[in-house]
Amino acid sequence: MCYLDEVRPPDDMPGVRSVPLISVRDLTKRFPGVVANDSVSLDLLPGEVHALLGENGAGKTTLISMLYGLLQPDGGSIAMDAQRVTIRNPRHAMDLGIGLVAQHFNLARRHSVAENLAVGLRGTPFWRPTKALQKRAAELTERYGLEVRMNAQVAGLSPGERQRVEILKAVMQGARVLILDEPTSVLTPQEADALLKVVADMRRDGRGILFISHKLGEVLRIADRITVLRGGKVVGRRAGGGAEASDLARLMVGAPTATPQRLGIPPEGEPVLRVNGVWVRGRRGQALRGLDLAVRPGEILGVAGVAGNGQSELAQVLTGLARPDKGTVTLAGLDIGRLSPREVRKLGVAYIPEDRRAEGVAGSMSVTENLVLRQVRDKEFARGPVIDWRKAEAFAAAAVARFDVRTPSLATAARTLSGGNVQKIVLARELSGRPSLVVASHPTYGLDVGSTAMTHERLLAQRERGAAVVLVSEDLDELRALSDNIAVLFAGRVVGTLPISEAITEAGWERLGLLMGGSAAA
Amino acid sequence: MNISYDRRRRVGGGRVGRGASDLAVMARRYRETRAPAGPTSEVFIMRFARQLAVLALITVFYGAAAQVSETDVKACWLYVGPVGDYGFSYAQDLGRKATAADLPGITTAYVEAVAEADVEATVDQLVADGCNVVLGTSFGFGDGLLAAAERYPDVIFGHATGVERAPNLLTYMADFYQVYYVNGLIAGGLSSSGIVGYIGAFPIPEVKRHIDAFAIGVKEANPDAKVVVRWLYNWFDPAGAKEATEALIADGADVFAFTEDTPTVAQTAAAHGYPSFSHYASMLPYAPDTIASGQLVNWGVLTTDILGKVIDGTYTSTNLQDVDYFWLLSQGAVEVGAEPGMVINPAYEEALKERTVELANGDRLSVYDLALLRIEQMSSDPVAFDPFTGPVYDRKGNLVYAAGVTPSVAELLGLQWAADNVEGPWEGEP
Amino acid sequence: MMRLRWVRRDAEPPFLTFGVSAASFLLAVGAALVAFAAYGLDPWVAGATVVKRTLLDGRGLGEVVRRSIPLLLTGAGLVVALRARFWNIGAEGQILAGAVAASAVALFAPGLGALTVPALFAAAFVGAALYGLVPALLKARLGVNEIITTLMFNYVALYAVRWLINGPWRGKSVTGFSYSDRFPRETYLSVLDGTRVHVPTLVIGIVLALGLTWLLRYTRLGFSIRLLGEAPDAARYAGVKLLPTTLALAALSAGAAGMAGAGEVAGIHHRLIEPTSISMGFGYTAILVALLARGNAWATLITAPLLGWVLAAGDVVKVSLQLPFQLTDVMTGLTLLLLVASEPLLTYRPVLVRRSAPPDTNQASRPAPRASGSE
Amino acid sequence: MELELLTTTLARALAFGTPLLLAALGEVVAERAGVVNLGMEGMMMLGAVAGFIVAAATGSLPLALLVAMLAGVAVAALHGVIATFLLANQFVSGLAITIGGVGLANLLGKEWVGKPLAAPMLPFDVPVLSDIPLLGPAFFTRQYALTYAALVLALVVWLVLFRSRPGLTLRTVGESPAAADAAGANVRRVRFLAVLVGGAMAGLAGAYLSLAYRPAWGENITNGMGWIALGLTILALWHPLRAVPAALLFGAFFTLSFRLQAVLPPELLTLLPYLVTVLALTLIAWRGGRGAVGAPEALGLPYRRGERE
Repeated sequence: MCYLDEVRPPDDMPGVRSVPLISVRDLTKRFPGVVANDSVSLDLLPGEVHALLGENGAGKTTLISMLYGLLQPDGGSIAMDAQRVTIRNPRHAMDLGIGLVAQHFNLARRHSVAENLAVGLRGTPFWRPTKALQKRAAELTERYGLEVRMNAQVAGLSPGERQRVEILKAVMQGARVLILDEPTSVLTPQEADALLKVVADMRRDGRGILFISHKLGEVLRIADRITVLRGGKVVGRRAGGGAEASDLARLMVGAPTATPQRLGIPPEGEPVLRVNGVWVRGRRGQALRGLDLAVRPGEILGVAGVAGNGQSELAQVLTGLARPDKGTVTLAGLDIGRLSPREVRKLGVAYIPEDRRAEGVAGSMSVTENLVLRQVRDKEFARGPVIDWRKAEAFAAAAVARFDVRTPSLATAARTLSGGNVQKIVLARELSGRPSLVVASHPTYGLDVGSTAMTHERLLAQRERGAAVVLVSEDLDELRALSDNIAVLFAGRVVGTLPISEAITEAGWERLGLLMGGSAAA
Repeated sequence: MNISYDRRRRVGGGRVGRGASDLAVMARRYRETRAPAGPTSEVFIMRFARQLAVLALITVFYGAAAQVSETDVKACWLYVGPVGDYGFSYAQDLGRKATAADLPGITTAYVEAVAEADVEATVDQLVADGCNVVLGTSFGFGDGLLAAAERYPDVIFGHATGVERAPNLLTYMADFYQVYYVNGLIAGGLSSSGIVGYIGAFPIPEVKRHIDAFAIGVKEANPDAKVVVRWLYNWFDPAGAKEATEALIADGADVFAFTEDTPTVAQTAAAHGYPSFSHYASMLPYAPDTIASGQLVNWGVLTTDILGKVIDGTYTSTNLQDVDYFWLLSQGAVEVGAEPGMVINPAYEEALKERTVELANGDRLSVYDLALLRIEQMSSDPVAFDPFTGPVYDRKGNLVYAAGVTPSVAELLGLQWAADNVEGPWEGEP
Repeated sequence: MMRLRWVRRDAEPPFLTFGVSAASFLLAVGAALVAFAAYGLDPWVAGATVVKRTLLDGRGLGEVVRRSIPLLLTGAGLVVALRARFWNIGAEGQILAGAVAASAVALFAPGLGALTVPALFAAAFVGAALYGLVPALLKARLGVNEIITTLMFNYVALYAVRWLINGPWRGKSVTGFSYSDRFPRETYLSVLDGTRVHVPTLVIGIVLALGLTWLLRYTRLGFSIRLLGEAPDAARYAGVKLLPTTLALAALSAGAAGMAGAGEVAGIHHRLIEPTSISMGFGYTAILVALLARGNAWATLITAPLLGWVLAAGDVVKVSLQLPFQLTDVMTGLTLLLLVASEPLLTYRPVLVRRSAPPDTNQASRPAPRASGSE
Repeated sequence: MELELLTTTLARALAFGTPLLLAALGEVVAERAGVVNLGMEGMMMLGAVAGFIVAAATGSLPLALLVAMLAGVAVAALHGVIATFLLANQFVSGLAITIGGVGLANLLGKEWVGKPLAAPMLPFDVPVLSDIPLLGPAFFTRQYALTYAALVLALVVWLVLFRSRPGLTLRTVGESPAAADAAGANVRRVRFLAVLVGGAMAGLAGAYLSLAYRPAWGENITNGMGWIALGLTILALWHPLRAVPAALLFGAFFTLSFRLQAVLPPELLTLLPYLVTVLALTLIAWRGGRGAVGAPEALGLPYRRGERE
């Protein structure tokens, strides 16, 4: 049965040149109370990068899930190579030639790279499946520049490396269609550039790439066609060349977003936080090697760097979660290096942790409990050893209102809330105590546009209040939009600090990249 | 006696005093008894005559009841382990079956795997179910049985291996020390390495008594031989028994006796071709060629006697304070043998006949003949020989029993010393 | 085509928890009746006997309660440990440790007068807590798996008690098995008339179950314990100190078990006896008490008597119905399997949905959507 | 003398350690797939009784071993369904299976107590190898065929887990079921099969006791060995080859606890094997740091697609 005979391409779908790899028609998926996908139609051609733009909740994930066999549609159809298919499960999707690189990597952390590649790979021999794939992996690695260490344990890899493993895995499994879900959100600019090059190479080889993102810049750079989703519906289609960023942004969010504006004058005065020559041992050896930095009140210090250069350990040493082997950390003249996380927090250090779902909240505990997670044992909420839950609830109710946490009730388990709302809980809790230092680790990672903007606003508000902010991020756009100064971390040391005035220049941009790559002296 | 569970009586109507039932049984009294602390036979005959007269009267009015009175007895046994442990509780259950066969009129029941803490509760249930004689068969049941006896003054209790008594709680014991002594003779006669292994459960007086008697026998047959003891700290530990046996074999032992509730030691010794002994029940099927002899118990002999006297009214729920059985070879409560009837395994007959021993009186006898002689001497009434008759020295050189002195039952029950040819740890040694 | 889909519930409806548990329990009772019939008994008469002997008879009921006491104390303590995902399999050994400590007071600290009984329990708590601290320390400091250490410590305690009663603490008046001497009278716990329900332990058990509920819910320590179990990373970040919290919860859990041990020796046996007679697997059964209580210390007030009743009913089956005693274990196992197999009904909600796609071979059920899509 | 002590201890450790090794290997397989099986003791008991009954009734050892494994598999299937398909609490399920399994085995075996096996599995000396000095008496003298089978199985389990495709899938299921699922593995089926394999090994371990080591049937024949095997799984760090020294270590101290009674107090020796196990694990943790004794990451966690673990 020829599919194309039955269904004409939608009129608003320009430039159909050949038989699509994937053809989605009127795909609909309902969940109780929501229509997550409402008659979504989409074509992906061989040798094309098709970008799928959309805010959180637009239905991108639902669509991917159906294409990858994780969810079954309630209506509509999917065709591959003009043959109607029912994608039963991920295995089936893979057999059909669909590969997915999800936002949350799906790798066994304690396995080696080779083992992760070999799992589920068709055609590997019964014995020593990892050995057999080495040659093919080397070929692909070379062809697409997907450099990975085959025998390294995944737990020791940077996010970029993990992503390369995922891509390699999909390609090795014969993916003609590669779905990349927010692929650059974990990458350094250099890594992102490299990724886009990989994508381009794959396009050249005739693979189809479905590129999910909300970063307009990279979409404009790479996409041949762009489909914008909002509220589960396709709200616009554009050709890659000639599309306007503002146009796409408007389609995506319904109204133009205001980029946050840094206010006021560069901060002055004595630094409130000083880190001098700090050495810290991390999980994988010496993570910080004589790190120095200083932050003034009212300053946002952006910390840039490729993942794994000591960012996590820096955040930990500032918040009492790690102790320096050497060197000092002083807050307003007080040495906090030896203090416990609790003591550090009580001195006015707020911490927005990297992994908000694992660290920032306790998933099965209620919104109230999570809102007082760190303070509940303080005098404020406790009489002696006993917690005053009535006070805590009052505090929680106020925080929920102030930070606009969307939750059915205060007793709801945090697990059931969206990422943005979870981050609101974390922010509400951390910023409510009028901190003198805010340490924020990747605070917008994985958040949608609205939540990202909200987070930025909150951080800027703290700066305005006079708090010192250490903002660790791998998103250079974010750092440039918020920071007063940007420090670049490499191999456990600050290898250079740029004032924002320099960082926003073309030369400064280049210098940042070089510093992050470790190839320029400060 | 409170009899609450008898359908026939309800049919017959009216409550019959216990005299009637006693008389009925007495009329066809089952067997002569030799309980050490029972009423004398004169008293017995007097009562018999008196009650016979009453019987004549009562039979007129309650003819039917007189015929069924033996069925009034419902005797219930409590076992510490499962019957399937093949050791102590298994032997107890053989005893129950023997008694049930001896006294076909009575009803018996048993409860396996009773924990010490559960004795009282179990007795509650049993009494509610009509048991009027309760026999607990583990030393550890003592406290529970005492409490239960106090709570149910009309029920007769018996405590096998126990020491504390009450007006309605008697104690009874079938002890192996004589048997172990004979086994020791055989072991000494069979050992060529001069090392005899003993795997003991716990270093408690009962086990120590048996080891000492065994060691005295070994020494008599083989003056240079020693008995090496290894402890399991468990009544039931087949893996431990196996490894302890293997450890003793590695240390040179070539004959084995044990106190553990499985045939494991015998099996392990057999796998190496070494002789061993049955414990409690015949373990011959597990090692037909290598079980030389053993300790066999007939608890049924005791319980038949006890229940017979309950039926005939000798024992009531008020006169048991001093009733204590400590029965040995002469009463038939215990037996030397690989299995009942096989005193010495024919496979070892020749070896034991070849080995001779010089007795104190200068006679030379083969170990085989000596063993049979000792059995005969200890089975006679009164006994003509006791292994513990002094002079007996412990391994520290102390004189335990002076020349000519035979220890009392109380002394035996509290025995702690180690015989002078015993090697190995000995907790609580004086 | 209609299809059953299992959707995760946000919260467990309490009435359902009760209903499902009751239903599976009734199912197990049904199975027991079938077993009675298979052994040639009239199932109704036999069932009635069990009920009468365990619930309608004062002494029988007393036995149910007596068995529930150690289960209650130990189970309530284990709830605390399990709440923090500390798999304390060592309650059996901790019961023994408590029994030893209580015995030490009873045997060697005469003349405490009115303080005797409190001293017994205090010593038991401390002794067992110290014993329980070792695995906790190894876990918090070195990451040594607590399942193996607590399990092995059960055996260590068992043989240690055997050594005590055969060696240094063997009673002077003891002739048969090895026991300690009998405790002095003033250490005997008072019992309910006509039963062996030792009241002080029972009261401690009830207070403990409620107190630990309160502790978990309303105190800083309780919050730390819960947080440690729910989200260890978040706990670290929230400033919960792993070592002291682990030590505290292990001490609470072990100490509770230890007091159960004190109750057994001072309330029932009145001396230190063979360890397998002090605790007949209470420490293991209490794990079930705690697991069935699903993280609620107060719920052990229900689950402990439930399992206490199962044990007592097993005795009736063994003694009065004269059925093989092993049947009790089979029935207990079956009851628990039914209870646990019904658990998904509590966590997931069955929903009938229309679907056109062929059945997915990989999954019997479909995932529930989260409140929103990806982050 | 010292050499004799060494070789005898090793030989006995091997004989005593065989059921522990077999059961631990079974647990390694199940736990590597992410399922904790606390029902080991019950499965061993049923294997022991089933094997014994078949051997006693038919006289065929191969058939007895097969049935013993099938008995283990049958109960394991129950655990597997509850733990992997119903996603219920696998700890309760395992405990329930131990309680019920022990009871059922004792019930089934009631009639077989006290009945010796006509043709048990006999120990034998391996020709040639048993003549090698030291190694011969330590490993090749008076051992059972099942002991060698257990050692070979350790190797096989290792090869399959770490050198084969299905093994890789199984380990992935235990480490990251989501990754395995995404790679097309049927997580539930893999876990279910792993639990079945564990049950078969437990059955075999039980059969070793009733057909070779004892050889006899008696109440509670396993006497807690299933629990020890669980401990050894952890001591072996979930590695089939390391299960061999772990089982040998425990076995060696168990046999030494009797051998050394002549020189050391027996009451201390009896608790030695248990204490040494704890000390060994502590030492490993001490030397290797906190992460050294890591369990499979998804151990004990039921998997449902689309849910966070």
